[in-house]
Amino acid sequence: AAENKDAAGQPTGAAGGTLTLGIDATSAVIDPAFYTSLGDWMAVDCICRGLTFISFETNEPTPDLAESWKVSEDGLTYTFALRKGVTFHDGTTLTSADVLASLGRQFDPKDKTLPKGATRPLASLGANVAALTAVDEGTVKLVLKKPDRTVLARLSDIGGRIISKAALTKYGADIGKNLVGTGPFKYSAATAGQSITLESFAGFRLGKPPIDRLVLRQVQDPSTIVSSLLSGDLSATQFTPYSAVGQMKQDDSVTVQNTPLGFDAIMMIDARRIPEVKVRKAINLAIDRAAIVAQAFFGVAAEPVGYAIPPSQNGHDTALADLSTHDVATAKRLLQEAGAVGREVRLMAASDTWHPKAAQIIAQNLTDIGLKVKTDSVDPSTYFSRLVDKSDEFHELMIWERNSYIPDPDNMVGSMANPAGLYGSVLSGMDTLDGADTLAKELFEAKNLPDGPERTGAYSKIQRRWAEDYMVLSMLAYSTNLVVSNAKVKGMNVKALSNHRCFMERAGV
Amino acid sequence: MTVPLIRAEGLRVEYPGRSGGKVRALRDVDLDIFEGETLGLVGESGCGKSTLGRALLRVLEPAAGRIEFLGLDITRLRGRAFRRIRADLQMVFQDPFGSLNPRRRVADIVAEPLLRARGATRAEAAAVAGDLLDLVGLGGEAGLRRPGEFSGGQRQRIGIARALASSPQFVVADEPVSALDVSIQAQVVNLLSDLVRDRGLTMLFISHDLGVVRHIADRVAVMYLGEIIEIAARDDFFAAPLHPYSQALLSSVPALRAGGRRERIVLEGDLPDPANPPGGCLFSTRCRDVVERCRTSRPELREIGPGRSVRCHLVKEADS
Amino acid sequence: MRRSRPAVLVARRLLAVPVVLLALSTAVFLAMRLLPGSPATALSAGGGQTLTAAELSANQARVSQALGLDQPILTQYLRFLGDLVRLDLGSSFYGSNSVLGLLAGALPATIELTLLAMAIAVLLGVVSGVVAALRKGTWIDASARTVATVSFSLPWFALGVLGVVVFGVWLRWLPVIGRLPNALDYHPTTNFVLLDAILQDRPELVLPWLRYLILPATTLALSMAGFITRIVRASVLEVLGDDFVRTARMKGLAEGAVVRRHVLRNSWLPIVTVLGLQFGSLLGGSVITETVFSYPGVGSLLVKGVLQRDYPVVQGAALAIALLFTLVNVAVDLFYLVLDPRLRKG
Amino acid sequence: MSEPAVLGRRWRARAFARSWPAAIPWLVLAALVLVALAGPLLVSADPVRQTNQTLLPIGTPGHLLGTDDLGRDELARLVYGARPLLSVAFLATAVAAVFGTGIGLVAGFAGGRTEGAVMRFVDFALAFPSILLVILVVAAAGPGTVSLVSAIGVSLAPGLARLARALSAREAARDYVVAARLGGTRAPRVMVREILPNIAGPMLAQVVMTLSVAAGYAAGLSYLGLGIQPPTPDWGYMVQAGQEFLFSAPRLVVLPAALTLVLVVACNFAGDDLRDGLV
Amino acid sequence: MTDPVLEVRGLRVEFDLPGGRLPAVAGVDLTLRRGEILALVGESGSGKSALSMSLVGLNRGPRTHISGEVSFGGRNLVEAPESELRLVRGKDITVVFQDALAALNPLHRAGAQVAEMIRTHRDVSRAAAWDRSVALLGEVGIASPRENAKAYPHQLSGGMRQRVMIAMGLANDPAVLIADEPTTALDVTIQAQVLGVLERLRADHGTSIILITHDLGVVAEVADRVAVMYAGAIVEQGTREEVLFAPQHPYTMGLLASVPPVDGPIAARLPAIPGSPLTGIDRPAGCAFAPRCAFAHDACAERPALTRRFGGPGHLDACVLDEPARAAARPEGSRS
Ligand SMILES: Nc1ncnc2c1ncn2[C@@H]1O[C@H](COP(=O)(O)OP(=O)(O)OP(=O)(O)O)[C@@H](O)[C@H]1O
Ligand SMILES: Nc1ncnc2c1ncn2[C@@H]1O[C@H](COP(=O)(O)OP(=O)(O)OP(=O)(O)O)[C@@H](O)[C@H]1O
Ligand SMILES: [Mg+2]
Ligand SMILES: [Mg+2]
Repeated sequence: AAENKDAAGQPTGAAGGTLTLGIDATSAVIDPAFYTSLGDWMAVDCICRGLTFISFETNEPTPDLAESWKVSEDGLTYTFALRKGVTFHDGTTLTSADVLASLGRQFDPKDKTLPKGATRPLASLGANVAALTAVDEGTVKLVLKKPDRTVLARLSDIGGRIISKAALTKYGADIGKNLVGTGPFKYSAATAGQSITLESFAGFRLGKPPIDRLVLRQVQDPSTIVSSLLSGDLSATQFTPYSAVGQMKQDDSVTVQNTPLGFDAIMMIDARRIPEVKVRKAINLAIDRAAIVAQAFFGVAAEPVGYAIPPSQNGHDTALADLSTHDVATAKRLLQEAGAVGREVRLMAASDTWHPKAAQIIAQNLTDIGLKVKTDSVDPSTYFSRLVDKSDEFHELMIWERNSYIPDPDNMVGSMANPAGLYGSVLSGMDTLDGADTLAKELFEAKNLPDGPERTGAYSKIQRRWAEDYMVLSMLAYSTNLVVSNAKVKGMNVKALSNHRCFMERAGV
Repeated sequence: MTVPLIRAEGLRVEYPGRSGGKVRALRDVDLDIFEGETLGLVGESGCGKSTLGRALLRVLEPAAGRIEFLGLDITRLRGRAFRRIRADLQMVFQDPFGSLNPRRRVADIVAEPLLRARGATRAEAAAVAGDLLDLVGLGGEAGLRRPGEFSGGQRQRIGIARALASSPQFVVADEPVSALDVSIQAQVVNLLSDLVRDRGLTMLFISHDLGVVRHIADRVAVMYLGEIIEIAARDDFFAAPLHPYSQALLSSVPALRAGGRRERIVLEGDLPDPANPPGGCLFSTRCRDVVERCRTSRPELREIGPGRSVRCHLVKEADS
Repeated sequence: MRRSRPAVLVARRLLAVPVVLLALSTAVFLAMRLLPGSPATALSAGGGQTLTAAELSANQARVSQALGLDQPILTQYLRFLGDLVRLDLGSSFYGSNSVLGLLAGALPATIELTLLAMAIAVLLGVVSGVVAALRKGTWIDASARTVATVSFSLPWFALGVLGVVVFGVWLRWLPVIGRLPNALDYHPTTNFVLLDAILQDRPELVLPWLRYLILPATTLALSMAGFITRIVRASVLEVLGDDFVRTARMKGLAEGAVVRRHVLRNSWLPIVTVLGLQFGSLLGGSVITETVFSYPGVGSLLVKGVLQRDYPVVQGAALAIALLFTLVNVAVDLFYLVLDPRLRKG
Repeated sequence: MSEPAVLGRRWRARAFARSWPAAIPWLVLAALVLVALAGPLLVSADPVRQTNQTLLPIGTPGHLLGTDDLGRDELARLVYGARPLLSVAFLATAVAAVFGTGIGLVAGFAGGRTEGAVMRFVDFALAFPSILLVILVVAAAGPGTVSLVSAIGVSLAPGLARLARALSAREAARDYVVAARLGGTRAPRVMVREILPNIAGPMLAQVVMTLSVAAGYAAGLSYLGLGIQPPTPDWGYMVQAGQEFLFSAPRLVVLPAALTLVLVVACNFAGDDLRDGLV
Repeated sequence: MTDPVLEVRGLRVEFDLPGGRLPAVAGVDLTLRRGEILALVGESGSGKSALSMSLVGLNRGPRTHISGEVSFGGRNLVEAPESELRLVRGKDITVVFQDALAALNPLHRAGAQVAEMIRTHRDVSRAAAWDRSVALLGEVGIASPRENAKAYPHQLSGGMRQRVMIAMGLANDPAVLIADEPTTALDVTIQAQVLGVLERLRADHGTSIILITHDLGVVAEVADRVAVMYAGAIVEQGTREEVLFAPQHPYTMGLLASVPPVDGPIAARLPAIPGSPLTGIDRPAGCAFAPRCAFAHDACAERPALTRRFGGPGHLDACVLDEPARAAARPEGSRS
């Protein structure tokens, strides 16, 4: 579709109307510093914008509230020039004070505007911040302790969104019920467990969005999602069950969006429980990924030819295809060499979406190479807790996934291959293996390389070592969150939506 | 006189009332029943006849008072000792349907007390049960069937056989014939009176039917609202009841007599609610002869002659 | 059945309410805390951040402390009880929505749903039950009983999903999610739509409201209707065998009058008791139905609370459901007093 | 739970299934139990073996009812899937019957305070949608036959206890019980030998109905993923897993759902029949 | 006192039971005269209620088969359609049932139940009907009728309830009142009160009363004529004096003898009739009492008709025994 990129705004869709998006849940608390559900953060997306912006149509951070920026030679000092004349929904004008307040509350755990239990997604960036200062009304300076090339990308993420300081002062920790930003939609109403209603903001920097109203409605039951898409009760959602893809494609009233494969379907292997690397490799080789793509994802996926970096991201390298091959003979041989034939392995998976199906296929694959498999399927809310509990009895093979919230290889490989990270330590116990600690240094270096073949090469090297020496993460597939929309809906940023980002300023119904 | 077989002193029974309070169904009853006699107990429905009968057997726990069996206080007896005594105290019930477990064979029903209370062996019990069924006129093979296959009168015979199984000394027969057809009643009354005589049983015979009581009882006790108001030897009582209530009761019985109808004493009103009894004499609300004193002071059960007691202020004058 | 005086009965019922609620909240409190998975973990890892293990545990510790989850269970329980006494149900772990506020939004929706379901079920059930009883032994009776038994056996989830597919997707007659269309711009006063339609003078609310309500309510009502049919039939048959019905016939009353004046009114007694008890199962059903229809009631609040391990919400919702149920049963007792003079002080 | 209908009278079973329509539910139940017990001997296909012949239609040679999305033989899955549901339903009902009857029997017989306390508790248990507590308990204890059976069983016991209490209180007031006491029979024996047989009929009818509720709960829980763990076939889970194919391969939902429904309905009709047989 | 109000000819009432057809009333002829009290006596299950209910079709139903003739006011009520019968019920012929607590609707006030009876057959206002029902309650001897009319049945005593039933029966000044064991559930003292009411009624209104009972004492007290039923048939019929004091049928004799009196000599043993009454479906072809009759012989294998034999002019019996045999059958205790 011809999409309007004109800042002055000639909307492509018909003006007016309500767009209803299906979301996973809402607690009616909409706050960049506080994660409650993906849906609530989609509302943050609509209400608040950050200094930088990644549209997911490209992966580059582009100027948003910051008109431009300068990075010092040593990569430690970032100076942002703020855009002039940007108004918040409450009528105030953007200044550096707003930026200091918005980012500052994320860096300071004692900030008075944080709600109880806030986790401050930008906190880890904050740990690396030496100083955040206002040079003047329109300029902000951020000084890091160590260089981090991903700062611009991370500032575009939810945690980096800018809130009106006036509103923060006024509402304090209740800001989540009164969020004021500069985004295309302003907060109207929200009811926990039901929906969030947003009104289009006439003073939006890029012009009033075509639709009058955006409703984010909680829909949990998969079959209800399907039927309400078909009945038109939902305009679009990225939570469409994969199994519905065939039916949706046949139905003229809805459009199945072709979105980039942005998430990794993975299986973590706990090296503490399965100590022989040969066994871990055998397991990796046993997996029939074609079956998983076809049967667990109904074709809405691809085999993971570039290991952990999906095709939609910089750094995707098909030279890594051999790390995810299906080779039963070798798998059997490795198992034999390790003397592990007939050993019992335990596999757990969440009980929603594709997970149980993949678990069943893998169980069969592992049985085929001579292992005994015990599976456990766990309700989604318990699953994460069990994943991070390394004493759990099923903590051997764990099916999981990782979305690219920020389209940078550091967000995928950087977090998963880091031995000190959650994946490297708690989930897989890779940090207990010889030489793994050096991966951290390599990742730091790769992170700070400029995008290009060199950076890609660095990440490929890291990934090959990660897989060949340790094999604690077996890639299952690349997939995407399946975005289906009503045929009448136009102009949505579906690529962002498939990454749970909600940029609806050009959408029309 | 000798020691009574059963003696009740100040026996009181209370039931939980509708509104949380207590309804006194037995008001401090004193009663002696002597070995070998049949005491007839009459009175209006709800006056406490069954309650008294059941309290004597300790099927109901009294709220106050004591019960003696051959001079032994059994009011608080429990466990093994009580079970032994209990075998001596048995009951024949009114309802020929509800008093026999429909799921058990008749022989088992009759043998049960022997097995449990007397500790007989199975074989012994079976033999005795067969004999008893013969004795009550059913024949030993009746034991193989279940109660549902018998008529009301036959069931009442089974009930009697069961009551006799443990060779008791004392039997309470609570309206044993009132649920039966007229033509069957006579059979059962005959059976009971034969057995009582042959086995030297002592019996408390509860009935509505004054004719039957007259036929079977040696002495008669009349109850009104939880109290005994008159006790007398049978012939004395039927010849001349002394209490005004007894008189009304007797005169109300429709009699099969040729010629004109009898002079009836028609009582006004009904039995008062036991939950709030009248003050003074409990009968004062319905009594023809009521005087002021009756409304204020409660009369005692007074012995006014050998073996004859009445609970009425006025009786002395009325009597002689 | 032993009868007690009505005032005593109702008073005893009402006195039992706090006891029942206390026991229930204790049970739910314990059950929730026995569930694997901690809300602190879920909150701490929120939003797919890049976390190190150390950061995760630091987050967990901080969140646990903020939510009071680091305290021993007994302390948590005592605090919960203390709050309960002050009618403070706490606030959701996810955002600080007060549970009372959440319930104020959800409870009216559930009451609307269950009452309409009850009404439909009673209508269907009573009519078919009475007809079946009056035509006992005929094919009408046989088919009414069969339909009732089948409908009574239908599991709610199956019925709900089927309703969504048929009416929402194939026929597209009815909306299948939510409570009101977004376009209506409904700003609740009482959150009872019918009441608000009057209070706010917005009659246009009523039709859409009914359209959204009818499918979930019918789903709930169908299985209940089967049950009621059976009860009503049994009850009417029992009353038909009562002696006073023969007396009514002896009076020369026409059959219609006999049924209306004597049979039906007397049949209500057992029916009403059973309805009161069944309300509990209706509330249970609403938990499932609300989830299937994304209907914003206490049931879906509860399910979401359980899934998110949002203890205060689960406790609050469970209490609300139990309270609703208990009150309905007290109402049944009162209704009994109206209906049955034998229970009045006499 | 139409107590009034049962309570009014004394029971005598005129046997069950006295006419051919009344025999149908019993035959169906017998057939289902037979399939659960002996079914695995009848089908040769492996119910968990995945193949790449996925979603074959009904009537495919070698796969009479086709295959599912993982290429497993649907007939074999249905046959093997009967066992978990039936065993959970039967065991849970047995637990409920034993506890419910026991508690109700004692309460009804003892009367007074015991009865009051027990019934207060039972009323409390009934005051809450039991499916919810079952879900909580199973979620807390983790899925598995033991936790399913005990959670469902315990949640269904109060309903049976109520009926048992009412029936046994009625029996306890009958004179044959007094007679047994007079005959020296001790209380436990009176309860078991005298009262129990007399309440067994109505209780049994209610137990058969309870079986249908237990089956409904068991199916519902595995539908929610709290039941038997895959890949072991189980009707409830098959419905849930098949729901993805509601439009493309409806049989994957319809067959297990219909079988569940048939089981539940058959239990209800059978219970009805038993109850009608009581005189 | 001689013109018949109600005439019953060859009435049969049969019930379909699982095992076959039960002849509850097996061919009964009966005449009820104006202003008389006719007592119908017999043991439980002998068909008294079945007979009386079928007079006004109250036991009509798919499993009941009623045949024969009940002529009342020139019509055969057995054949009359339900709509016609309704006009007779409660107006010309009314019934007072045994268990008044069960027979009164527990949810309606006593007065309202009487008033309903009035308004069913007369076009009067609610208030007028109420006033009349209060008056009727007074008439049957209920104290403070105005208050008690407002009471619900459970608030009244047994005797009062029975009087409410009687007041209801009287409400439309019926020609025939059928009282089905009106005193069986009552104590003797209360029974005496209720019987008094019935007698007064007959005297004041000239109502014909069929009094069903199994209490021979009651019969002796109030009945003018008596019919004795056994196993669905009338075995003896005559005036009170004739039947009670000069019984002709061995069954009547046995019955009378087996009731112990409250005065007179006390027998050592009660003369009892052996065996038990017939209630099952299987009935002997001949005399139903023969199996229990000590004097039964070959002739009893045929069913004897109810005709006058050795008694007075209106004294009928259904026994083939000759005079000496009857004399021998008369037990010692029997009063004659
Ligand atoms: N289980 C009970 N609970 C409460 N009250 C009772 C109970 N049993 C008897 N009563 C009351 O106690 C009083 C005496 O009852 P009881 O059964 O002893 O009378 P009765 O003389 O045997 O009467 P009947 O002749 O009708 O058998 C009555 O007022 C009755 O209502
Ligand atoms: N509706 C009915 N269906 C089947 N059998 C019936 C019905 N009504 C009465 N009977 C049977 O008919 C016979 C006569 O019954 P009926 O009620 O007339 O006896 P009765 O003389 O009035 O006895 P009672 O003195 O007990 O009232 C009995 O065996 C009874 O079981
Ligand atoms: Mg009694
Ligand atoms: Mg009768």
